[in-house]
Amino acid sequence: MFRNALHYAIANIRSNRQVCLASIGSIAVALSFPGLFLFIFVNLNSFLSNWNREVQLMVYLKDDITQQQQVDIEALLQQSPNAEMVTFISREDAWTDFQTLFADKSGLLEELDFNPLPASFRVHFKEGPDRVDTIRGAADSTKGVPGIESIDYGEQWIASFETFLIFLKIFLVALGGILAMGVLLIISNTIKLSVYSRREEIELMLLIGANPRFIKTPFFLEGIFHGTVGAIISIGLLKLLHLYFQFNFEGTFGSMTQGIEFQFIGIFYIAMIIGASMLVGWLGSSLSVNQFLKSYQK
Amino acid sequence: MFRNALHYAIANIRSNRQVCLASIGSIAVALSFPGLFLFIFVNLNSFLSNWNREVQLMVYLKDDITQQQQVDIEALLQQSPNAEMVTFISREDAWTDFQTLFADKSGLLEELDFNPLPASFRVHFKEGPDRVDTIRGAADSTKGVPGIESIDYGEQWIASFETFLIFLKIFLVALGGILAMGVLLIISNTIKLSVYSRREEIELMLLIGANPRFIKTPFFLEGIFHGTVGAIISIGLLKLLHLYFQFNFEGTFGSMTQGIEFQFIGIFYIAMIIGASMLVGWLGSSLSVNQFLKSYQK
Amino acid sequence: MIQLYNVYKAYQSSHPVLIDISMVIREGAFVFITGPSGAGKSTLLKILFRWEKFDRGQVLVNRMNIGKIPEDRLYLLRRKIGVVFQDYKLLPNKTIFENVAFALEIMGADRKAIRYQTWEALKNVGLTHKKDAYPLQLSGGEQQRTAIARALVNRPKILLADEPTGNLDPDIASEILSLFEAANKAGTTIVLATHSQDLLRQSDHPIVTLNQGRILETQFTG
Amino acid sequence: MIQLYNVYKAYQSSHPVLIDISMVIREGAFVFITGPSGAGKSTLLKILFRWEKFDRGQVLVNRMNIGKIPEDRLYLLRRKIGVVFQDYKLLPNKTIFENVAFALEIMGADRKAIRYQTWEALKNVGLTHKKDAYPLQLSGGEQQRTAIARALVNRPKILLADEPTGNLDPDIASEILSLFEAANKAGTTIVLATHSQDLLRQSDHPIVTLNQGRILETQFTG
Ligand SMILES: Nc1ncnc2c1ncn2[C@@H]1O[C@H](COP(=O)(O)OP(=O)(O)OP(=O)(O)O)[C@@H](O)[C@H]1O
Ligand SMILES: Nc1ncnc2c1ncn2[C@@H]1O[C@H](COP(=O)(O)OP(=O)(O)OP(=O)(O)O)[C@@H](O)[C@H]1O
Ligand SMILES: [Mg+2]
Ligand SMILES: [Mg+2]
Repeated sequence: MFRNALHYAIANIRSNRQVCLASIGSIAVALSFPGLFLFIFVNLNSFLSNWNREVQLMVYLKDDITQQQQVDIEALLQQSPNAEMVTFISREDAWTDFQTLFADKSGLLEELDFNPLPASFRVHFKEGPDRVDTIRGAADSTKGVPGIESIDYGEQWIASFETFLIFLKIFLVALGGILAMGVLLIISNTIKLSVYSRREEIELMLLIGANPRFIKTPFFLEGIFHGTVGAIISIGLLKLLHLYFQFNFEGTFGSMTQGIEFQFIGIFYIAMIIGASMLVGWLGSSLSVNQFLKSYQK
Repeated sequence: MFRNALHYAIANIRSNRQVCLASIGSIAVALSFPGLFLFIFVNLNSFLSNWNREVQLMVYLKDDITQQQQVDIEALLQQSPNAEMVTFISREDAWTDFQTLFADKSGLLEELDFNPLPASFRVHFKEGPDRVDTIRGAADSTKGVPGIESIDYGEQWIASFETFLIFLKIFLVALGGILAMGVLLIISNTIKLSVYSRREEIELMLLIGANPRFIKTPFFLEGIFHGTVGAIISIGLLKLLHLYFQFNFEGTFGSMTQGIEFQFIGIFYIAMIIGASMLVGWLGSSLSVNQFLKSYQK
Repeated sequence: MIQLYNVYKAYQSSHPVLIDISMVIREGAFVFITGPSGAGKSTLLKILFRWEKFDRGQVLVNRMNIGKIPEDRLYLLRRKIGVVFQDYKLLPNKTIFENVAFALEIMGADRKAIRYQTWEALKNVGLTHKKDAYPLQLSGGEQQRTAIARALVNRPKILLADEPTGNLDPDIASEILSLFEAANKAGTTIVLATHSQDLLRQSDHPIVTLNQGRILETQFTG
Repeated sequence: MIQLYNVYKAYQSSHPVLIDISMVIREGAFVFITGPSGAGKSTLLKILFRWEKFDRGQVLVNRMNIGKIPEDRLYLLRRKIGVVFQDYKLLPNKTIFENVAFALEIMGADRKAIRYQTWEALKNVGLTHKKDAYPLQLSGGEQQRTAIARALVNRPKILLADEPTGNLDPDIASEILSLFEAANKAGTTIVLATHSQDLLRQSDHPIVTLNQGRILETQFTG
């Protein structure tokens, strides 16, 4: 029976080409929206994690620190989980860096003929989803160790950034949810219209004694087909957009985007889009056909 | 004839309620995408212009400046176009500010017992679209005036920010264009399907001698109606989203979003959405009906 | 009123449906067209309101050379002609009343006139009690009568009726026939295609018999 | 085969269409149903394949009490029954061949059998030369014959034919009638609703006349 239904579904797609094309077109376009959204999301994420990577822990040392204290501190820092690299910056290095950084503000500090800066350890942490938490933890556990003057990891900046991230995530999830719902609605509406344009056929099948399951199957198959082809087209469009961005914008925005690569949505998301649209195609057609069949039960 | 067509269009909408609802639903949802996009765009813009407002011109003065030079410089600055307020910051004020700012880095600078900072003028500029250019202009024209040590308006930061803005604008315009095209496609497809489901009627009208213009008019009206109602619903949805954001997120993200208000898209954009969707409704139905009528010309 | 000269029509070039048909139907005439299934009766009627084109020949309807009417003025021809379609062509989501009124609406008639004339037309075919029903809620014969009412409602100069009594019982069929006779008396030129021997027997109008694309014979009875 | 006991049916409670109809049609019988337009002939047929429900009474078809068949097993009843619909119900975007084959496809028949039986059915109604045409490219009579072919293609136990010759000329009508006779000889029970006096006159089968919802008379001719 399934082969029969498949055969029949193919025949149907052929003989309703107009409706089929319109339906696939709408689905493809509708799916491009969440696709685009995912694309932006993925890239924004990698963009933000680039920034995030800059966060590091600075441990400033007292000027009167003993050799032993310094060794202890270095050991302690090296033991903190996920610490990747601990660099010692002597007072002299700090001063040189400082002067280089403010070289263009000539005269601002030229009168200083002694070095006001302390020595420090700079700790790099491995990347990871809770990198910031790790850094915070390391900072807390180092606090109060003798020989440490102060600790800095841009608490304020991190706090702002984290609230921003929370905000952004809520926003994106909400947006994604709305998008998804909207797209589902469009797709199921489109399929409803396409089922509606075939009401004669459904009626006839009922009249001449087709098994309701036989009536439904080709519509399901068609819904799934429309969904799948629509999804594939939308991913194709997205890939085109990606290539366009790659060729035109990558690395051309100076320091701001230096080293930034536009990433394509992962295989997981692609599978999700195709899967979801198959599902919607199936559900959409199944609901419409069932509703239709119900309307004939007197 | 127009009244007749209107009457007829209303009758049609009534008797094809299913198709009409599906069509309006799809249009409303489809239009919500660019609507949402505009919403994000508008708010991002106001967010960025908030940041932008922080840019100001600092003119650092030589320590050996004469009274006359200082007065001249102040006058010059006050004359620069769009300058709103010129504040003099004495060496003492600067030092106090500096110490306050770095109070938490206790010990970092405590050994300094003299003031290394210069006096300066801080110039605030009025808001405006080319505020940054104005500042740049003012900076250039002040350069080299005797008594000025150096000028700072965050060139680097501005440069980054500007490339970022250009990037963002290209991105948003591209995205908006794609969105708009996609939405047009969905809407015109939806209308095509709804015209298609009425092919019998169009045929009959041709058969019994309806003026082609008379055949088209109700479809145009219906297309416009679908477009308008769809647009109004989508704007309503957007307004709901806006209210939701206002009640839930406004001002709760600490310093980052303090003072930020979510703005609703302006009346201009609303008019644009409604206008565009009326136009698309009209064009979509007009194209479909014309194509249909053509197919009957033998 | 209606003149055909050597009209030739083939849907597929190998199988002509009408071969050099010539015929003159005067204003006010009432002509029956008969012939076996597939003889070309419907095609002939379709040509008369330019629903189908023809390949060769000349056709004049209501003083218009219908081969030469531009596409966008065809409707002017068609609204002079009432047609009872063989398959009725009623709109399923309009009521019977709306279906009949439709033929007036598309001509931009006045609302009151529409109501009055539609009611009259429905009364003539005996369907006023079904005016708010939808076509699918009617019996075959009732649908056919609706189609007849719609064709007559705007008092066309020409009536083309394609098998208008196929689904009607003999009594109602002769009622409908007398309706046509009355319209004919009032000046409407009528061309009626039918298989029904009953119908042909009942009237004394000329009968044109088509067969294999040609006029087999023209009978003047009565 | 078919038994009706006091079947009552009203679409609107004020206007009953069938009032206490009782009838027994044995296996292998051939019964004509006639009566004026709107008498309830189509409704009666629609009840027999449970397209319409009835309000009171009992109906047995093919040993099934059709008032009691659950909705999801109705199709088992319907595929034992071939129906020629008064309005044909051909699918416009399938060819004639596909339309006829459709009745076999939905039963999941073998591909080869479908091709053979469809061809035979088309041959019987004389339409093999039109097999690749679409319904709208056929004359009224050709469409009707397609509908007949579809109803007969799967050799149903029961054939319900609703005005199957309304658009056929007398010659083809009697050909179709003999087709039905042949099917009847082969064991198919036939119920045929018609107005056509010609058709009624041609055969010697019992004739049930409906009027205003009741059986007016049952005639046994021949
Ligand atoms: N649109 C079409 N395309 C191709 N062939 C067509 C078309 N319309 C009709 N035909 C063919 O032309 C022939 C004549 O058709 P027509 O409808 O004129 O016959 P008719 O005399 O009205 O028959 P009936 O009495 O059965 O209605 C038929 O064989 C039919 O198949
Ligand atoms: N679905 C329906 N809803 C309401 N009324 C209906 C419906 N179907 C039929 N009727 C009414 O029931 C009556 C009988 O209809 P039916 O179709 O059985 O008549 P019929 O004998 O087949 O007539 P005909 O010879 O004209 O086809 C008619 O008056 C019709 O209007
Ligand atoms: Mg015909
Ligand atoms: Mg009937």
